[in-house]
Amino acid sequence: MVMPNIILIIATGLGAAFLLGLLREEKRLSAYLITLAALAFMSLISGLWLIAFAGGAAPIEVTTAGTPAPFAINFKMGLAEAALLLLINLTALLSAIYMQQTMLRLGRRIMAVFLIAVMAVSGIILTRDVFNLFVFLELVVIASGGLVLMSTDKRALGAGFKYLMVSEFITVFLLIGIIFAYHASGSLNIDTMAASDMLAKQGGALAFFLILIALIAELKPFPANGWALDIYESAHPGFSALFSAVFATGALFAVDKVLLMGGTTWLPLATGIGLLTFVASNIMGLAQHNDRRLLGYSSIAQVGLVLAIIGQREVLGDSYLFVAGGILLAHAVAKAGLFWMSGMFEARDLKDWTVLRQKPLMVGIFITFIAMLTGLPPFPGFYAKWELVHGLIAHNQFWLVAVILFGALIEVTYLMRWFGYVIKRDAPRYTEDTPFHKELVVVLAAAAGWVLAYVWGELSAYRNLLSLAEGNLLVVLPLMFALLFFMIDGLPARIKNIIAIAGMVAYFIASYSSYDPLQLIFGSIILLGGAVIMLASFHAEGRRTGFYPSAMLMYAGLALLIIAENSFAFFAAWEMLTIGSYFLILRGKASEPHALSYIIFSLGGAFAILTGFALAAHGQAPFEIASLADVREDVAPYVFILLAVGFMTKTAAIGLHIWLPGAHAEAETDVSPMVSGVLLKAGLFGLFTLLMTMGRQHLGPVDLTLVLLWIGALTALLGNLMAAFQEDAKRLLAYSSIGQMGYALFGLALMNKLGWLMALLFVINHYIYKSMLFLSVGGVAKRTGTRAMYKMGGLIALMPLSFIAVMIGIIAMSGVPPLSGYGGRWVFYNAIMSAEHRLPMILIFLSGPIGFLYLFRLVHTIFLGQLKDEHRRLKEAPFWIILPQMIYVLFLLGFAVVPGLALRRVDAYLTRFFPNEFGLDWTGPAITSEYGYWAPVSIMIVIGVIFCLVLGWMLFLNRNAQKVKQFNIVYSAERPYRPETTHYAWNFYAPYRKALGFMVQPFVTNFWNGIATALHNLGDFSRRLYTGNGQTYAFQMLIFVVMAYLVSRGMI
Amino acid sequence: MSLVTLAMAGGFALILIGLYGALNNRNILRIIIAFTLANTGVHLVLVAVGYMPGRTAPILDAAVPVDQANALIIDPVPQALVLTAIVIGLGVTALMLAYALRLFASRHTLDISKFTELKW
Amino acid sequence: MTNRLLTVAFLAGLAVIFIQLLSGYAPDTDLNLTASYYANQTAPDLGAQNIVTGIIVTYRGLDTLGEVTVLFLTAAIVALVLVHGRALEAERGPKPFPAGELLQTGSRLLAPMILLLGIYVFVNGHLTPGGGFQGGAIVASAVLLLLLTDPMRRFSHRLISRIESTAGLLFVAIGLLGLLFAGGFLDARFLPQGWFGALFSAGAIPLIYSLIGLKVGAEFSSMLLSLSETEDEK
Amino acid sequence: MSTLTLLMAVLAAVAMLGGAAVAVASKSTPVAILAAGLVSLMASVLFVLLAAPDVAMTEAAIGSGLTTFLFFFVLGRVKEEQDDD
Repeated sequence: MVMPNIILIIATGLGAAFLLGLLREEKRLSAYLITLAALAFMSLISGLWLIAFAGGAAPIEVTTAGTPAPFAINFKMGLAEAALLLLINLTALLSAIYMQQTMLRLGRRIMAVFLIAVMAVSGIILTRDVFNLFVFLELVVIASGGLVLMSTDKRALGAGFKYLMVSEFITVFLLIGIIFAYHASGSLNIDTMAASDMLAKQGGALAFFLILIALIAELKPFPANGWALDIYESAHPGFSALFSAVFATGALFAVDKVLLMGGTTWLPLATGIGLLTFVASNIMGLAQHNDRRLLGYSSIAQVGLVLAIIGQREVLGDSYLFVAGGILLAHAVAKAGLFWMSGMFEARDLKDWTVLRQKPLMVGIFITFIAMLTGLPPFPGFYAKWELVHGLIAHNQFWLVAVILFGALIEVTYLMRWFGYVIKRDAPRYTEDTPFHKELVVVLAAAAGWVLAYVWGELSAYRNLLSLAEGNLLVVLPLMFALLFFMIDGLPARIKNIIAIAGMVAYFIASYSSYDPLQLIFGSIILLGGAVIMLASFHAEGRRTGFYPSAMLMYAGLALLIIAENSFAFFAAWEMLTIGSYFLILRGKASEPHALSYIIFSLGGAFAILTGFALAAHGQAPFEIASLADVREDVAPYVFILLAVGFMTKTAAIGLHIWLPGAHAEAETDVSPMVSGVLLKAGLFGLFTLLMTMGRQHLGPVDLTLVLLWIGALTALLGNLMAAFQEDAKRLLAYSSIGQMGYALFGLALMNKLGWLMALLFVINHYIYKSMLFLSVGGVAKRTGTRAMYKMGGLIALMPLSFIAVMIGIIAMSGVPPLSGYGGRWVFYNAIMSAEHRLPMILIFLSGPIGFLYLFRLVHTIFLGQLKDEHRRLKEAPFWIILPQMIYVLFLLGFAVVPGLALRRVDAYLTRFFPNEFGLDWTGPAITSEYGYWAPVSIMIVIGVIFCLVLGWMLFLNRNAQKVKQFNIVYSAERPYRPETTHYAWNFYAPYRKALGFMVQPFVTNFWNGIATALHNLGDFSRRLYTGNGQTYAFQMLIFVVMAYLVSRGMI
Repeated sequence: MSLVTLAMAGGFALILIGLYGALNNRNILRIIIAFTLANTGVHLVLVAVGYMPGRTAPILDAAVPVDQANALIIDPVPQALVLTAIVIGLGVTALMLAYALRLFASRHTLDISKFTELKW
Repeated sequence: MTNRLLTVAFLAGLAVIFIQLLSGYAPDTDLNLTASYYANQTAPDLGAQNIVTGIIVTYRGLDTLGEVTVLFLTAAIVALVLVHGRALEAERGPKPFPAGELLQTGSRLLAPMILLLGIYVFVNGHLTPGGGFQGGAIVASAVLLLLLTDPMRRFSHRLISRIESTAGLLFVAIGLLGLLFAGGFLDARFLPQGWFGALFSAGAIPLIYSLIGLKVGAEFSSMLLSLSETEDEK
Repeated sequence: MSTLTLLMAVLAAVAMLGGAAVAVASKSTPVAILAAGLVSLMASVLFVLLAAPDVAMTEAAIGSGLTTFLFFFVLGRVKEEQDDD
């Protein structure tokens, strides 16, 4: 096949621009069509070459003037160049389509300017001549100066002028640099200069510095970037898309090219400037309310990150292009898409994006872009993030990783906060009428994002998350199943619910045989347990837009997590379940801030896991999860700490727990049990895996499992304590989950067989009674319209089934015989007896009775006591919410009688890890341990008999009692200021609070809030650097260059 | 002091004077003037770098036969670059002037510190 | 003033960089690799006497193409920026700003001569100093003269922009001809080299430089027109 | 290199820097524009001395010629407006 000459890209752009000048001013439509045709043709050429290079074609070199390279300007094109050219020209084409009205209004001149701008960026990518680079750069600057004026915002004028001022400075540095570099090397050709001894000469190194710093200045480095933010805020969104996605890409590539001349000496400077910009811009982004300015900060930050990566290209080696390209392309597509979206409505506050909710498709696209920017699977940034952290850690760049992850977390914060606004804030009444072509462009951008996701998956050395071509269908299906729900989201909720339940059950049946006992327990809870909870979802009517994709994404992640064979699959699954659950939690009425803190903590935890894996991999990524056992001794404790912290974020161990109560309590009725009963198990599964493989680890003299033991005990104690002081029933249950997870962690950290068995029992029990309690309390809350317990009371007669469920749940949970909780307790005490640490055990013992306190409060204040006047006509909770509760009741009874059903096999499985320890004897109806035996059936009978006797005796005593009508009591005439404070259920445990309240002071919450406020204030304060005065901006550019010079003096 | 050093030092001084003016004059027109000074300084430095004492302009004529050109002429490359740079500089200047007119039309002032409605 | 002091301080930092460059600089004694190639090859390869012209039009022709594009851009943007004013002025009719009759007649005599001089300069660009840019600037000054003496004289914007665009298109087309019939884009050797030193020599260089001259002249004129005719929005 | 050329160069450079100082410091904008034109003119003298006739021509035509006119055009516009106020 004859490939078109790449000069044609330049010639087409220029020729078309000149041609437009020949047209009459009135022929605007023809001019517009010529523009589009030229851009399409330029994209076509780039696309053809990209295909050729992807097929393995060798890079080509094109000379001009019929003269060989160093003497005339030459172009070079390889895979990277072709990909970027395609990005540039396609983005430009879409932007031109997007700006149809503006372009037709302003006429042929603006179209010519647009074409020249795109041509010039293509030239920056292609040229190998440093002065030619300057010419193209100037073209871009001048064209930007014109394109900025497309905006209807009058302020754009000032922004454009500031840009021109700053570019004058850049020009001075660049030209001086170029001429001295020419003098030192005798050439203007980048490759010839790179091969020369230029840097060895005094002037040569300095000249190189000036060239480099001038090009970096085009990347809007902190602090010399105020002008760019002003442009982002005021320019036409179609231009901002170009400015962010295309121009920055060109400048980045120029820096990459020029760095060739500098060898390795200058790479740290690029990394330093890039990182500073990344972190500073993100912090300042925290304080932004204007959407376009926020996107500007984010753009600058992302470009800074890529610059930092360019500086690490020696370290990253082969994966450099994969990493830098992944982040850059994802950023470009997403940022262009978001800028285009911002032009679909007038209002400019972040909260005004709620208007998107009028079109679910747009919400889906919005989250696609946000996910691309934050590097979530399956988008390129995810693969790039993985590679980046592994590459850096393999070369011991720990600080770099820490700073990058810190910056990324801040970016996640403001992007997810924004997403929260879109989903949760009040939608405006008016409707925006978006022209079709604008929507089309946005949709195409999102589609491009998914294509990129697929391509990056193919390019990655690991599994392509979006590909069906994978040997094991069981690994592929979950995500595909979840994605299916994105397509069928328009169906009625009930139909989707049937499909979801059927899918989960079918998947469980298919996987059943391949599970080991541990996986079986977790798998049953996730898939079967999840399906039971979903029965309650039949209650919902309508479409329930967004619920099923989110829920299925979470379940897909969970299902994949437990079968993950290597670190990559594990991490990918972890991120998937995190995103899915985040969307689920966000659905709650008042859940916006809680969902935000959930996602921040979760992604922070995920970063810890990623770093832990990278540290453990030691250049061998991905590795089998099982080989965590073979991690080198010098890094093992750190791997252990990082992974444990990551997993404990999910189990909400004390200190990392503040996201949980709000997230679980504010979630929808059927979501609370999902995120509590099922999702928390992901963290436990991680901890299980960690302890199974790595076992005991010591950091210096400290036994890390002992630390976990303490954390577990403290979490149990404080979680229970805080639960006891809640007024909100769902919050009470949420805090109780924290405590329960503390128990499980404690059991695991005991590092003996019984401890693990106890933890497993908690896995099962906690799922059952927490799901049950959340459902029944949720049903009550639905009927009463409140979750405050002091507003309830006496519901026993009206909602008997809910009462039974709560009662059974409480009996099971508090470890009172005869239900399974007692079995848990029994194993638990056996486990404790066999462990050697007595002090944390006291804490655990202490938390037992406290646990009973909050459970008692729950049943007492909701169902017993006096019925409220306004509740007299209440009905039982809806059928579909009751149904799963009754299933749980039956199961609890069954499990109480034959606990061995599941545990026996697990016990045998655990023997593998503790071969020398005495386990439990499962033969016969009683279970025997070293310390005694547990005979479930006998206990059941004994308790039953006692209960009947006591009940009979009480009935006998009360045989003469007189019935009193409930509402005939006359209260005092005085009406208290806050009526609820007089209710007995208010501040139920006031005496205990007096004694123990100091322990539930929100120290941890205050700590994290303090950090958040400090960062926010820092951002708000430091953004005042950008005074808006063009002269100040120019001066900042001067300061930047001089400071960079001082910093780099060692290199010159 | 040689001619080259003189020209180059003069060029650098001109750049510094120009940038100083651009940073300290509030009037937009004066800022643009200052930038043209700095540009002229840059051009001077560029040409000075290409100069070689004792040689002549890179034009082949009776005084410079083709076969001796290599030994007689100065480096032509910086001159070619400066030609380009001068024209580009003019382009930027013209653009800034057009901006100045529009800015003036919008606020009836040319004081740069009055155009700070975009910030932070 | 602290602000001024700070500026001086940081400019002093820049001065340090400059002083280092200056002190590290020593003029070459021999032409470097690139320059000596041009010194030796311009005449035999291109047949141009003025080596700078040879470089500008062919070896670094892409730069030059970019450069005329810069002017094209600037002219377009300046016209775009000031476009509102022009419409307004057309409504208001001619402004009373007459020049003396002597001046008017003089400039009408002078203008064609200046124009001619400009054309001479860019046509001879490959032989003597000067070329498209200088010639273009001279052409524009003729326009400027007419503008000064008779500010209301209607220049045809269309004519100017036609010249500008046609010249630009032809430039690109010649570049592509080089791609087809000679060694590459902007290779001027698809036309015969002719006698060294003659007007019609050096392949397409005089042609290209003339186009550049026309284009630059048209662009400068267009810019001057836009700036002189504009009236601000009221 | 003759002393005469060097002397001319020194004179041109001094005039150039002097002009630049005036262009930056002068209170009157027209004076500043003229001074900037002078700077360009002196620079083109230096270009001639540096054996760069092409550059000298260009600088003279564009730097001191066209640019100066552009400035005056704009200045005239701005002045007119200010008188209106």
